[in-house]
Amino acid sequence: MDNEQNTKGAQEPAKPKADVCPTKRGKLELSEVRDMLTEKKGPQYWRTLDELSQTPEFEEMLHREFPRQASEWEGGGTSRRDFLKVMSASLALAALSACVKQPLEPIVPYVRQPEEITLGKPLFFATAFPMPMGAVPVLVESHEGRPTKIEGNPQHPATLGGTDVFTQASILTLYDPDRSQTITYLGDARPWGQFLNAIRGPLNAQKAAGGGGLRLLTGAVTSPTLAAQIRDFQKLYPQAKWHVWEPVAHGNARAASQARFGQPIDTQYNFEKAEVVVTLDGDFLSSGFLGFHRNARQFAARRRPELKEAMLRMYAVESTPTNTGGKADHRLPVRASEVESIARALAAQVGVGGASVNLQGEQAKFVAAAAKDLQSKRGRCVVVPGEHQSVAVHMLAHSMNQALGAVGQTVIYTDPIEAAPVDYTASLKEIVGDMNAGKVDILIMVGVNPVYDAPVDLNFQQAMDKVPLRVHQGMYQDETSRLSHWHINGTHYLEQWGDARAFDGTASIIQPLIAPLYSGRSDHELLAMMNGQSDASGYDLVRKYWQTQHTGLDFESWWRRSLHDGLIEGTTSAPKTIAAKGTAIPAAPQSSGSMEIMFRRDHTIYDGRFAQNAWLQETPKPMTQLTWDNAVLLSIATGKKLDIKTEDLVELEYQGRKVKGAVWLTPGHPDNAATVYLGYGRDNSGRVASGLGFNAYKLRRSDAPWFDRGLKLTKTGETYELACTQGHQNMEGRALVRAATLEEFIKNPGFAHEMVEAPAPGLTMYAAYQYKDHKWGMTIDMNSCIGCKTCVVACQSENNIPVVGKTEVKRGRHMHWLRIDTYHEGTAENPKSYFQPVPCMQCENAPCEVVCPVGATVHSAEGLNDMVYNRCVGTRYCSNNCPYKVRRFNFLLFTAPVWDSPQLSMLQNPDVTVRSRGVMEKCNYCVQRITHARISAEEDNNRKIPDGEVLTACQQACPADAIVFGDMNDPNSRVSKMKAMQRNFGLLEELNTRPRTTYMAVVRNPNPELEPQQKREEHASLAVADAGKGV
Amino acid sequence: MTEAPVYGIMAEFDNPTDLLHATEATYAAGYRKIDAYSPYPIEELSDAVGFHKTRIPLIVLCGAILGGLSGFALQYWISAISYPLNIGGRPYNSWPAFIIVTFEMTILFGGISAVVGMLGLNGLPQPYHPVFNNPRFTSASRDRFFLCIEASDPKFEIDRVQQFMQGFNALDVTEVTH
Amino acid sequence: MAQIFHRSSNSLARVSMLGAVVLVAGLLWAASEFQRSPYFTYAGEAKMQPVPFSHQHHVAGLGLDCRYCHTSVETSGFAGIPPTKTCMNCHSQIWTNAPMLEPVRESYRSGKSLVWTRVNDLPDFVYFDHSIHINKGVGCDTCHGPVNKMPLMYSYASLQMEWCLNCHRAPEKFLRPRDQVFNMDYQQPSSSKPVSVNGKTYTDQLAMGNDLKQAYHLRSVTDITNCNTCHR
Amino acid sequence: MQQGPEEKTITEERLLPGQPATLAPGHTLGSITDKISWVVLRRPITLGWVSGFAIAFGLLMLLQLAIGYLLFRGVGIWGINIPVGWGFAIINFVWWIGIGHAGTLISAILLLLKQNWRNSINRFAEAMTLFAVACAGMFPLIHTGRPWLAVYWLFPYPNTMGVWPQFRSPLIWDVFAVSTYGTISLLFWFVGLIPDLATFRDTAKNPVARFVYGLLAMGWRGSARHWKRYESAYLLLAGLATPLVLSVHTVVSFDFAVSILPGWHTTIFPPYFVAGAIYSGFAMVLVLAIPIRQFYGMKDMITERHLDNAAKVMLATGLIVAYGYAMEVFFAWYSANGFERFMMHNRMFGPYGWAYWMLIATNIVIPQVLWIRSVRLAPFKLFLVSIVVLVGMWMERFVIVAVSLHRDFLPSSWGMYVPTRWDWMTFVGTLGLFFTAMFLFIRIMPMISIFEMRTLLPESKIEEEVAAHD
Repeated sequence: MDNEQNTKGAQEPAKPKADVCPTKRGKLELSEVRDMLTEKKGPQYWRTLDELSQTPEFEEMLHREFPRQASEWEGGGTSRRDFLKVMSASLALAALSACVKQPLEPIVPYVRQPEEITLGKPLFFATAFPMPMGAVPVLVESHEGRPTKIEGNPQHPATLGGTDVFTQASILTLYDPDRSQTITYLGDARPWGQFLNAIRGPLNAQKAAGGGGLRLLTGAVTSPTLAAQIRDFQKLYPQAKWHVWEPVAHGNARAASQARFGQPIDTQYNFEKAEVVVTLDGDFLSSGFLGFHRNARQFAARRRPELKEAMLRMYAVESTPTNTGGKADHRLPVRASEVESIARALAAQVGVGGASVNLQGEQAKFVAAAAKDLQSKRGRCVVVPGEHQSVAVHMLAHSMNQALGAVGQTVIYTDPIEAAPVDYTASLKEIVGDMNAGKVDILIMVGVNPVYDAPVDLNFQQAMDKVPLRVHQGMYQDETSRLSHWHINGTHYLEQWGDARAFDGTASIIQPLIAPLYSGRSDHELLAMMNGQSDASGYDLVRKYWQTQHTGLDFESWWRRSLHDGLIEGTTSAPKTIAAKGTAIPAAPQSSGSMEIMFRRDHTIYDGRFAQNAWLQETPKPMTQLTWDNAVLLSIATGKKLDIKTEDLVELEYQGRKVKGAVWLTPGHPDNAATVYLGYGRDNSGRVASGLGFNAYKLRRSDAPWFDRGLKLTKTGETYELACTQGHQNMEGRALVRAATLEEFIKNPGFAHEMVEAPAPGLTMYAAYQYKDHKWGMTIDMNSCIGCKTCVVACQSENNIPVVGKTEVKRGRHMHWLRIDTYHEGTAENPKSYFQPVPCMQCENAPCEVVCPVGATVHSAEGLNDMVYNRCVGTRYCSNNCPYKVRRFNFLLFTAPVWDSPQLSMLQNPDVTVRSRGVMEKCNYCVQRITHARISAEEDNNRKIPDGEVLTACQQACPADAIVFGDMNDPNSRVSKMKAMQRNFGLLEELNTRPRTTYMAVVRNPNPELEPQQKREEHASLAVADAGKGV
Repeated sequence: MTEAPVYGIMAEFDNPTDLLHATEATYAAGYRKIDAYSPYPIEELSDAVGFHKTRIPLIVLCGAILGGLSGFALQYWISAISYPLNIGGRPYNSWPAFIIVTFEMTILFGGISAVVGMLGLNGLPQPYHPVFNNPRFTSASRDRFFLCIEASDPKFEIDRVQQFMQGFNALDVTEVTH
Repeated sequence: MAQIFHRSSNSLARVSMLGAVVLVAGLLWAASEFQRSPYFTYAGEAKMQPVPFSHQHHVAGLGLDCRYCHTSVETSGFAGIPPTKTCMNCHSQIWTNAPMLEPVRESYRSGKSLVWTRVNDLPDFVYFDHSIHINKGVGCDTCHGPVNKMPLMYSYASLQMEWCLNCHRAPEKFLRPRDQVFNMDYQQPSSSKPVSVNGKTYTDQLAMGNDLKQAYHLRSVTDITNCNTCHR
Repeated sequence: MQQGPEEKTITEERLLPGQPATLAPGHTLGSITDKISWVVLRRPITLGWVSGFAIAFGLLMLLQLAIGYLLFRGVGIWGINIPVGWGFAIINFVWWIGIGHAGTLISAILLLLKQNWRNSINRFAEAMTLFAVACAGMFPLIHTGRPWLAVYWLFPYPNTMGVWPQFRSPLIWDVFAVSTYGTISLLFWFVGLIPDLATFRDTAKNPVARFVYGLLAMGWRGSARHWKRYESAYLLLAGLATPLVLSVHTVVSFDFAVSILPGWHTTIFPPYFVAGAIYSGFAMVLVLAIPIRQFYGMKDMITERHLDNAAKVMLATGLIVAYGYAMEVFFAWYSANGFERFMMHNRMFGPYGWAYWMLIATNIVIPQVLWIRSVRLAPFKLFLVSIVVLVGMWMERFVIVAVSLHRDFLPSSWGMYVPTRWDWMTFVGTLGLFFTAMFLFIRIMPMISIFEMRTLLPESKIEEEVAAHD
């Protein structure tokens, strides 16, 4: 195509700059990108490039602020090999194979090479990702100074190596081109010095007046150093007040613990010992719940049916369907407001609480059975209330756990990890009151966005207007920063020094992996400035703080070890024995109206803070599989009653306020209630976040932040398209997920094999292929999988998987190599749910390989189904012939942003090719990791690769340890042992594809009183095996 | 302009029957370097000029066999020798899958040899030919039939041949030069 | 009317038909040769560099070991390209004023990297790992050629896939003892110049290569010609 | 041609009462020659031709635009997705290649079967084949994600990568089958043209035309020896083209039948694809023949006999296709395979059920009017039925390709297929390509084989006693 241009370039090799990353895709694709920009709005928009990066100012700034990376930018945005690899991988893909002469590339060495770096070898650093409910300890992979992948820290007791979607995706935020890149005053860029000058006077004035007009508003602070700094701040400004606002964290749990114990307490659960779990709307298996990672791991371990009768049984009383409810053996869908009465009834039956509540029918049976079970497993049971449930429900749960002997066993009370464990709403109310009263002269907001997410009745924006000097620090220019005088661009946790506590109290040092990309200021540095230490670096502050904490002798080695391990020993909160002070259960609030509104934090963008993260936006929400939007969830019956269909745009009216949102009819949702997710409806907050969904905060009041009656739903007659990755959640009677009850399993452990008839091995005319050396395989335990999607994001991060945007998702072109199929079975009112992660099955008789005309997908000698991108011409025949539909196709140039944004280029894993358009791609068991492990084993005296050395990205990330990968030729490997288990089955094995990825069948543990043994023949009769169907 | 050498004597007929009779008579008279021209194929005519067997079928057979063999050999070499790869667990020599291309190559080579053989044996392309020197020959591709006794025939004597051909029911007898 | 074409057109027609066949065949041949030509592959073509660094001078003349500059070649996939600091280790002492070395000094002063032109440049979808090749006894000059005789660096081989396959399909033809990997003057064993490995003396490359394959635990040819050996 | 007494009786005597003749009486060798060559060599360009050509050419430009944008943006401009990886491109491919089959069938199979009524329609039917194959052949290339690579990586040539095509893939079989088919069809067509080109050379007045036709005629002079070899080669080509044409659609059907997808993985596909191909091909022949005989005064040569015969072929192949559909339903039920049964149920009553019933209506129900003789002999009605069949055969491919794909094994991965404007432009554009080529063809080449028509004349026969020679 561009033959001429390229040859021209090649004839003049003396000008490497001009020849670098040449015009091969140049004109064509650039205009294409522009095209994309003008054509598309909303979610696609983020893919456009950062204009700034082209300017000399930017380069100059990089050199100044970004020394480690500076060399990467030499020569107009190109650099050393690894970086180049990313930049021009797909370019060369297009260029070279198209029979065009390879362009000349530059190679840019360091001037002074840092000692710890071996070029081409990644380094791992331990740090922690701060979240309000506890930091997530992580290991970060770094390639020549640029972090590329977040992994869990297996040494850490709080997470045991698990991560969650937010953590996995947090690395994208680091490189987000839309992050706030400069300090602004009323929207104009300013240097730090000017800010210092501007703030000095007012601060001094406050100092003189004792700080009476000074207010600090932060999010939840779990950082010991920051807490110490704030204490210093309060010493310096004794009258100043510190307020904390978190829109969704903790819910009512804190108010309840205050009421019961007279002090804030964190409640941890230990499912390791649990045999019966009753949740009262407690979504303890969702990312963001306190202790999610450990909950998931322990829960999964207790759900192994091999435990026989000791297998955990779970009852879920649930409002909005969640994956926790999906994992439950019995689920009772009720509206959020009705959970309380169920809780009262349950409490009464286990012998606590006041008067019993009379329940009818199904509910009564459910409660009776649950109560009986709880009482029979005293000390081995637990009642988990939902964060958003009423104080009464929390109190009842505390009482029940106490009465059932769970406290100290499965329920552990600790001191809060937060430095200021306050009631957030009360705290916010107070500051709003002060602002309205004109008592606030300087408002410093650190990492919060109250203009967007404060309860609407507080009218934070109006109150804020009355403050003469407003300073906002954060990673984004958001709703709040735009109404502030000063905005300080914050740092990402991978750019800063700091520390944070995990949910169990264990503190970790946050160490930077990269110098701040845009010379941002961390919260520590901002506080230090106010404390009069404007030159203090984050490093000094954190180190100094821990020097005061460390009592031993050799601080240096202790410090190094803490950094290395990613945790500080001895900081884990001790279990607390605490007597209940008040046990009076507050009366249930009376509310009128038939329709209930239920507010929920979003599963992928949390309270809205990750709205700008395209990976999270494109991660299908658990249960609904929606992407890129929030929706109004209604039950199918309610939809029918109101004549509302999925994707109808409705107007929600609550307490006189109105918003419009699209409806998603959801099986298992309680009737006469609507769930709305918070965090959407952003405007002017970055190209990804803006214009998606609707802002449910506009309805949220401080007196009913979680649920209330009195919602009015009106059809607008319009529709709004929602992008869902799984339109069909019914198995159609096919034996895709194979499930049995525990009783059945004990009777017939091989039940999974009776559902279809898999062709016997050796049923072929030809000799089977021998896999002599390694034989890689994977098992996925569907009993363990909680459907949290962490693996999906981990895979996206590891394998440079592009984001496609809402329109393309809607068209069915999302690129996730690993998806979690969520199926419902049973009635629409209360279905059972199953989660089935589906990566490439690496079939031994791969149907995809046979039909590829160019041999772009072939088998390796170790049994991997290789995908050779550079050979692929894109016939898509392989995908058509893939019964699992795990292949993904680059219909358009989905990787355009990677090529054009220097930030996003830095994010790419240099060990994985960046795919160009027209190329098929799919899971390859993280072959780059296998290769690295093999090479290092061979170089290391040809040792064997021990089991567990190669972890796929999904396996590493999984909090529930549901994914096991390893060598099937090693009889002692975990994967071999899993495969030998009777629950092991291959998806669609009746097609004789011989999948290497297999599943552990689901075994549920229902209470026979609630679910009498039924004939479970549906599967077998409908999906009859077809052994004759060759591939 | 010098007198061009004679190519032969040509008789023109207005129906195929006359042509056939004349041709048979000519052959019977011992002339061998003769050719008959018609606007459409007349089966008996080639026998009449003494042309009984064509080698075209043999050429096509050889071409087809060559095509088939080379088609299979190519696939075998590629899949089993040059770069053997495990494709979906299939054997390297997946001969059933190779039949299709073998077959197509057979047909392709056979067809090409038929056309090339026909053109080659017919001496085509031959845009210039002495018979076109006869101005009346343009109707040989329309509705007239021609018989030509060529000068290269050992028995060829211009006057006798002229005379001989006048004896037919010909519309015209002309001398054709080179 | 009669003749439309001249007498000569018969030969012309036949010759031109033959010519067309020859022309098409010739063009195909030329295209295939062009793809393999140094013009296309840069093999043997010295590229312009900011500093005319001579491997000949530094390796043959001064006797520097490859690893002095390419430090990570034994441990990492990437052989390493020396930072300016490495140059300055010596050039802060000698040739301190040579105008030729001004870009080096300038880089050292300003902290801005030298921008070299890559000489051995694989497409970016190819993942080549130096360390494993070194560990298995593939000599530097097997791929890079007589670097000690290159005043200006050029790529010795085409670096095309068929070239890679030459060795991956028959590694025994190229392997050498590990201790000879960095020896630029190494020659394959012959009766006049035998090579000893582990006390055994070889006069034949194939015999030695096959033994080294065993000794160095080379994976089978099937394994190392798998696609994912180089592409992922 | 063998002109034994038997053939003579077919053309002359053995007509059923009321059956129209293959060639209207009264023609002579000269009149046939003049009539056919008049269209090309004498007839002025008419407004009708110009406007028809303009429309077709406009559509061709649309195709160019669609392909240009496709190369610029990628196949994502179409409605395809995962799971429906193949959409209009493959549907059009199969449709066009099927249409092409009638030409080869008429020229080769009917030649072997000595059906000499074919002589007046084989030429443009062969041209139709060529143009249809050209339209079809484009799709396997442009439907790929990276056509600039597919264009040569699909062929085994010694490359610098040392890698080769993968011969187990039906797509490679397609490459070989379609390119062989295109080559053989072109040769067959050209060989058939040689004597007629000689006629044009000798008839044309314009020296340029004489020169060009003369060049193409390669000096054909109608020598008895040449005719003998010519006939032999032509017959052998027909003999080779017959299994070839049967194989091509068989191979195309293998694209589907070799896969494991329910709705594709069907052993009956090869015969029923071939029948369907001929079905649609004859429909296209009629769509071309009916206007041609109308506007170019060819009713003498393309008589009602031809329409009748073509209609009967359609009826027969249509019934084979109907049998194929019935068998698909039967197999789905009889297999007792849940996936197959679901596929059939979904085809009939799923979201694309309308397409299935439309297919049944257009391909099976409506064409049954061809049992009525008056319909077969009424050009306009026949034309309409042919259009309906063409639509129906396109729908058949839509149902097979898109509807089978949209719901396969895992319900989680089900999807819908909605073609975009670029899909439609590409499809309509190929019609432009086809008709542009067709319009040009009838103006520059003899649309009816002159020399073969001559053999149909009584005067072309050798008198009685000579025939006895045989």
